[in-house]
Amino acid sequence: MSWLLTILVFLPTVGALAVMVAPQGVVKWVAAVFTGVTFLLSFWLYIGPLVHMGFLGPLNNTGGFGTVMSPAWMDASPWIHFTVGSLQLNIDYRLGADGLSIFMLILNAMLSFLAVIGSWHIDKRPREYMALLLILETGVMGVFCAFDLYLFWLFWEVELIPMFLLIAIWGGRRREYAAWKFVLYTIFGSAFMLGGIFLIYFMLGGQTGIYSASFAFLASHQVAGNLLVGGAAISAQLAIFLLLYLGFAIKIPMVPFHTWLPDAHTEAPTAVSVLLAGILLKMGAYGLIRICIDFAPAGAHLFALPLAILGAVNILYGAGCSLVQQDMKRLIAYSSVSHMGFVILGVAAAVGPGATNAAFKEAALTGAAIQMFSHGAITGMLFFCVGVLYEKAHIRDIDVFGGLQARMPRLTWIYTFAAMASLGLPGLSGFVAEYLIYTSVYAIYPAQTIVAASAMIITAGYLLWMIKRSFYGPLNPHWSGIADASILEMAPLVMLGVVVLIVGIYPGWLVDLLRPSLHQIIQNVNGSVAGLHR
Amino acid sequence: MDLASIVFLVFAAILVGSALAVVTLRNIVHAALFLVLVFGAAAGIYILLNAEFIAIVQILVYAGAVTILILFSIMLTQNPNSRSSNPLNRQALIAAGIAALLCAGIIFALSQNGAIAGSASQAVTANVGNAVNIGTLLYSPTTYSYVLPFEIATLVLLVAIVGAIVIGREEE
Amino acid sequence: MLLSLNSFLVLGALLFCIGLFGALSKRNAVSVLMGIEIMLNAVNITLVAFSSAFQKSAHGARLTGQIFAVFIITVAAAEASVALATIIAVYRRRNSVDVTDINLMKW
Amino acid sequence: MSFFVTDIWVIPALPLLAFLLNILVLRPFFDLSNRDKGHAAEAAAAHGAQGHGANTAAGHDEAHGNVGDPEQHDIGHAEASPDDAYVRALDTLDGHIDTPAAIPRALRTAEKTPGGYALVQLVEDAEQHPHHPHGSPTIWARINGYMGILFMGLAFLWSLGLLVALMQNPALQRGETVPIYTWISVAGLRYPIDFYVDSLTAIMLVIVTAISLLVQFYSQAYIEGEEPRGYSRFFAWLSIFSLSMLLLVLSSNFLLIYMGWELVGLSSYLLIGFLAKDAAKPEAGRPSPGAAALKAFVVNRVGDFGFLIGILILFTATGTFVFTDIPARLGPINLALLTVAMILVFCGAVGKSAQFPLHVWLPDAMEGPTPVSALIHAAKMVAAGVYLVARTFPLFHLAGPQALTVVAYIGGFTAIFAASIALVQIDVKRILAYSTISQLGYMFVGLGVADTIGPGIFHLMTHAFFKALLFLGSGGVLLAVSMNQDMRKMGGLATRIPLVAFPFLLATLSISGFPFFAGFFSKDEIIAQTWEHGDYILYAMTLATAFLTAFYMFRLWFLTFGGKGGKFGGLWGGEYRGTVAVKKPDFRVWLPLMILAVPSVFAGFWGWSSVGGNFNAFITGHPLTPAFANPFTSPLTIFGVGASLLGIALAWGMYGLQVVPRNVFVSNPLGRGFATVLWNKYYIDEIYLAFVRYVVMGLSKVASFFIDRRIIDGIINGAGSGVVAFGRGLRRSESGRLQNYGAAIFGGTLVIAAVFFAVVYFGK
Repeated sequence: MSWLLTILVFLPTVGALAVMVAPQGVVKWVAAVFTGVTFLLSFWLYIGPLVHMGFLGPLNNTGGFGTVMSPAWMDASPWIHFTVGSLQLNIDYRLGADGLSIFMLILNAMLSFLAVIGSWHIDKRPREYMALLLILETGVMGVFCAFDLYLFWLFWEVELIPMFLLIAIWGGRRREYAAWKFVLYTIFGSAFMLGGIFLIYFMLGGQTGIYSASFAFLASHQVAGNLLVGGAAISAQLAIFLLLYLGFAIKIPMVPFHTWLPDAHTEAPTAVSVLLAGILLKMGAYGLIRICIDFAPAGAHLFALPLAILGAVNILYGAGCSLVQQDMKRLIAYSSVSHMGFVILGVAAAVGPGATNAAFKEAALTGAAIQMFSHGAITGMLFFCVGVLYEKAHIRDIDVFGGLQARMPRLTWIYTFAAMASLGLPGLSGFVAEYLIYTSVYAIYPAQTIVAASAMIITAGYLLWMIKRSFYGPLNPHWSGIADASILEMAPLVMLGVVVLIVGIYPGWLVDLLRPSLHQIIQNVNGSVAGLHR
Repeated sequence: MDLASIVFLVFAAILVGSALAVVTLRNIVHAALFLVLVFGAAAGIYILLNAEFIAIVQILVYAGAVTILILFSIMLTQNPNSRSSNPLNRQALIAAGIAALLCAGIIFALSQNGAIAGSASQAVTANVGNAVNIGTLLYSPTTYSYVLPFEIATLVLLVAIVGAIVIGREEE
Repeated sequence: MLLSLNSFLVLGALLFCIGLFGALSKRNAVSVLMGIEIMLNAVNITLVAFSSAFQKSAHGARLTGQIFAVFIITVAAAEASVALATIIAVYRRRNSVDVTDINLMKW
Repeated sequence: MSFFVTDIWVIPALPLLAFLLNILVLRPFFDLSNRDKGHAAEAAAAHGAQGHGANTAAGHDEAHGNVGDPEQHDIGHAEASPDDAYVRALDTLDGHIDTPAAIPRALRTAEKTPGGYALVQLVEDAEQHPHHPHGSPTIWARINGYMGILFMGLAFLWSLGLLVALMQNPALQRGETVPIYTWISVAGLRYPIDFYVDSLTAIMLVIVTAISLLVQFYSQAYIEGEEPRGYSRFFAWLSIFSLSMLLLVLSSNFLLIYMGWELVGLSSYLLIGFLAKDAAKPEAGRPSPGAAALKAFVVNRVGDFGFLIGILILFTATGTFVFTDIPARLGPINLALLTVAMILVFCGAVGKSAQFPLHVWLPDAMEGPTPVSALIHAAKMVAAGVYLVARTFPLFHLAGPQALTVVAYIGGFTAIFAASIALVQIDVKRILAYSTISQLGYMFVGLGVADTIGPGIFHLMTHAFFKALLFLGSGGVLLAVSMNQDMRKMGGLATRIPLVAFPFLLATLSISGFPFFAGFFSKDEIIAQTWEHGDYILYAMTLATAFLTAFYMFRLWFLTFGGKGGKFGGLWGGEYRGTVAVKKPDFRVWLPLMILAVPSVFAGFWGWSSVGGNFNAFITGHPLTPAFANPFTSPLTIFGVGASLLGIALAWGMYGLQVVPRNVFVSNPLGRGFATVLWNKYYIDEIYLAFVRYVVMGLSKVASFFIDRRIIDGIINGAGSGVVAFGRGLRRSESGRLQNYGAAIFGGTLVIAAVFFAVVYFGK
């Protein structure tokens, strides 16, 4: 079974090849089958360890789904090893999945499947479209289960190409601008990221004598010492953290590196928007948790306060911008900026000061991780909703609608459901993450939490105002012939809705899944923070 | 000053003068004629350097064949509308500057370079049996020779001939 | 010492630069070709001069310079024929041999 | 322990089950499929009918202003009545949050259609006007309704059983935690979903389930008359409303209470916006239901924000959410911090219970169907705030005295503030809305000044009954007069719909504090408490409010049910000013009213020691001192009763007997000005609107359109176009001419040579 991760990563690529050679009529079916099979297989990531541990056994005692050191799933083989003089470059093909990875992998498999379903109406070069979607899935899968830093970076870049093409070919009016902006922003960040990877790899290699980029090694060894930058000595870990973080911050995205997001979201086709918001943003958040703060905890600690401030600013700024958008997709894109701020805030608290607050820190990190998952599902729903509307009306401006509830009751209620989930209604997954983050971050950064929490008013305002302007009031006669969402269109929405509901009502299973991974990270952080203050 | 030096000076003067004429004259036919003079004077220089084989080849190929080619193409491409058949372009001044600087640079380098300074003042001396030696060096199948490059050169010539015919022929 | 190597090298340099000026500054393609021929001759003079200056060595006669000159003359002949054929082809198509009108060497 | 306590989860599970069955089983499989088929026929029928029926024509008139009705002129203008000031204010009234902006925006697309928006709007109005309902609910929709009623009835029985069990076993009254499950548990922090049962819970459960049951029963008739196509959806929303309120009431900790809190917000959002197709009616000062729902949710969120911060302070200080654990774990917490936390928690109550300054959502919430108003006002939403303060009362006690002082003064100020606004309103439901705000103020005064939660909760209970009655009664009136809410087109309805009027009168007496009615006991107890605790400012406020309450409630009564020519000096029946034929409501309307009339009259006796009432002892374990337990032992009661009787008398004199001229207060400029301010609700809506529109939206626009578009994108695009410009400049060097390239090659050679020379010669 150790091949499962490799299969999960490359099955979509095989699917892409199959799509390229399949007869025209069955292209969508082939894509749906491959993503569907990947989706079903991805469940085994979760169920397999459970079966192994005795079904639904006590997860805490058996180590659960493992940590980055000893993940529940591992698939590794040597790859590139060469030595030139004192320069050693050891890159391994190393895939792994612990709790933190597993649920992102499942989310990715699910959203990719739903994206194929939600793209059923695409009639512009469907073959290439589906193939690119499948390659995108491979890239993202790879990012979430690469356990070698170079491999991670490789997959990180692989994902760019299909995304660029998907936006640039199937996008809206300004698709080329948006696609270029997306790619240039990301490449700008990943250049710094690569610098950070080299820095941590060679510094750690020089200090320990072992040149390895495997996650287990990086998580168990810390870079020490200072780095001379322009004559000033700064902590090497801080430098590593900042370099890596810049790459992730653009992806998350963090203000002020967020302006690619509204453009990319607005121009991308519906399913791509879903993937973009549901998965690609999470790559940044995942990298922040998995790599930045685990491999450079002392650096992260030194940057915790700015990080918390940036997180709070993100939340409020994104919410404010959402309030004045005319385009539904743009509004949701800005709401993504706002919601991803919670991840930043949670992570900031997790690496923040206060040795006695370990419990709150772990809760904050758990909240950040759950926010990744929940935002993926909720924003996916919102984009699908807009997609349904756009398919029928060919316009997304909020103001041109009005009173659609009379003609589209199904869409109205599922849209309201998604909006409520997004604004953090209890019983739905958004609330779980936000409440965890509020209640834990407040112990560490009260002022930032208050600023962040004030956004909950604005969030309710912009989402419900959008609903009100589109769906309430007398029916705008222009739309009197509009049809309600079909069963095919409702399917992804309902599926995501069920996920949102389950996580919202009983988030315990998700927390159990995450606990060992996050616990290890928190221990790492606390250990090196203690070292820093000694 | 011996006779050889005088002969060198004369040939050198003819060379430089006619080369200047080639690049400055407005009439391209005149320029082509001066080019013949350049080729001939160059052959003289070769003889002065005891390279009589090269000199003969120079006369044969350059003064004979290339000049004729050039004159033919001048004839074939003569544009009756152009008043001046051999005008300068806009970057002539820049080209002149570059050429002058390059020349000055080379001469400066020659005067400065100590590595060949010793042999630079060395006299060029007679070399008997030059053509025989060249023939040996070019064609000898047994000793060290340039047979392979020579064969390649023939191939180049062949390709050039074919190419010239293909490029230059009238299109149907 | 007038017949020293340096004299020939200076002569070669002068000729080369004159040819270069011609190749860079002429509008007429045939003129450019003539400049290039002058440059080739200058190089030949230099090579032959070196050949003569260093002909006596431990390893016997050194005629490499002259062999090079032979090859250069060969290739120059080939070049001239192809170049002139090209000029004629261009002329046929454009009715002009002005190289400033030909600006196709770009992406 | 009684199984009523250990299996308390049954109570919230019942409405949850009803909701799930409704939306997952009955609605998708039966109701929707049936309705889709019937829809076209219904619409066609309605189209044919419109313009023929008398109701339609009259309804149209009402919706579009006072046109050509002499009687209306009579009351509206010719008489120069006190209403005059605000009638004219009404003419110049500019609208609500959505109106000035929304309509031009809608026009943006509608302009393209031939005939323009306005004309189409009229046709649409006629077609879809909910006041002219067409069709009737399908049988499956009705089954949804019956199911909701049945399940709520079971929940009510269970609650009643619980109450009885608690009454019989005083040991249980002091509280019992019933664990349900652990929501999250991280690193020792526990987020529990647990229930807590004590006598306060039991009382609230009974109130909530009883009112819900009656309202659901009543809704059958009402929704059939107002929006039959949303019949089962309405019952689904009602179920989820009950569910969230029950979760809130049952919660043992700040986590679950916050969840219930927000879910109540959701339910109110859905229910207030139930009549989603309605447009705003700026001429009546009414927003659209959608706007009202939005406003309710967002304003509540403002309060929730404070509530959340309060929870955060307490949680991070103690590490627990559980109410009963917090005091023990408080430890050396700063008293000031606790006080701040409790004031912040009270912020949530201010939002939900519509206290000043977050009261603005409640009057607009009247855009929901009337049963919803009854639920929100009597038992559910607004009671939540009072319940929250009562539930966390031990913490308020531990905190500094400032916390409860804030509670009391916010309550007192809101009471008189809202009562003053109610004086001049002409919309039946709005008067009742302001009276609710005012009465909630009383409850907070009660909680704030008394050392016990008894008086506040007592008033909460009595108020729940009589306010539910008043709202359901007003709903009966609206059904009778085809959804006209303007009192100027009513009058004399008592003789026309006596079965509605009679319980309504009892409730009016009760709220006015007429002796021996329920409201009298609970309200007087609070007024007396303020005096007893030496808080004379609050005493004056509450006493004045009692007078105002009696006045405006009887003004409402006389303008609606009584009037000129009625029996008993205009008290019962009289001249009817409307044009619509009055319809007699059926038993589904008047039966709940009659049932509610019983507790509205007699519930007060539970707090009257002379008849053995011991409400306070049941709730808190400590009986009240006799001075409070029996109002007739205190001389102060005279003032309370006097104030209310004076109010009743004044209203009778002005509107019933008409011996006091109506313009007695507004004949002078000062009075007129004051009336205009009152009519405009102290312009608070306008201030908030300006704040939102110019400050919040302004800053957001700066962020989005200036910082994002100009500065950040400017830098990005500037960097991009800089590179492009550089490349474009560089491209000029690529002329395509060989000679240029040759010059560059040799020039470059020269440069390299020069550099090499410089390095070799000057580098030494």
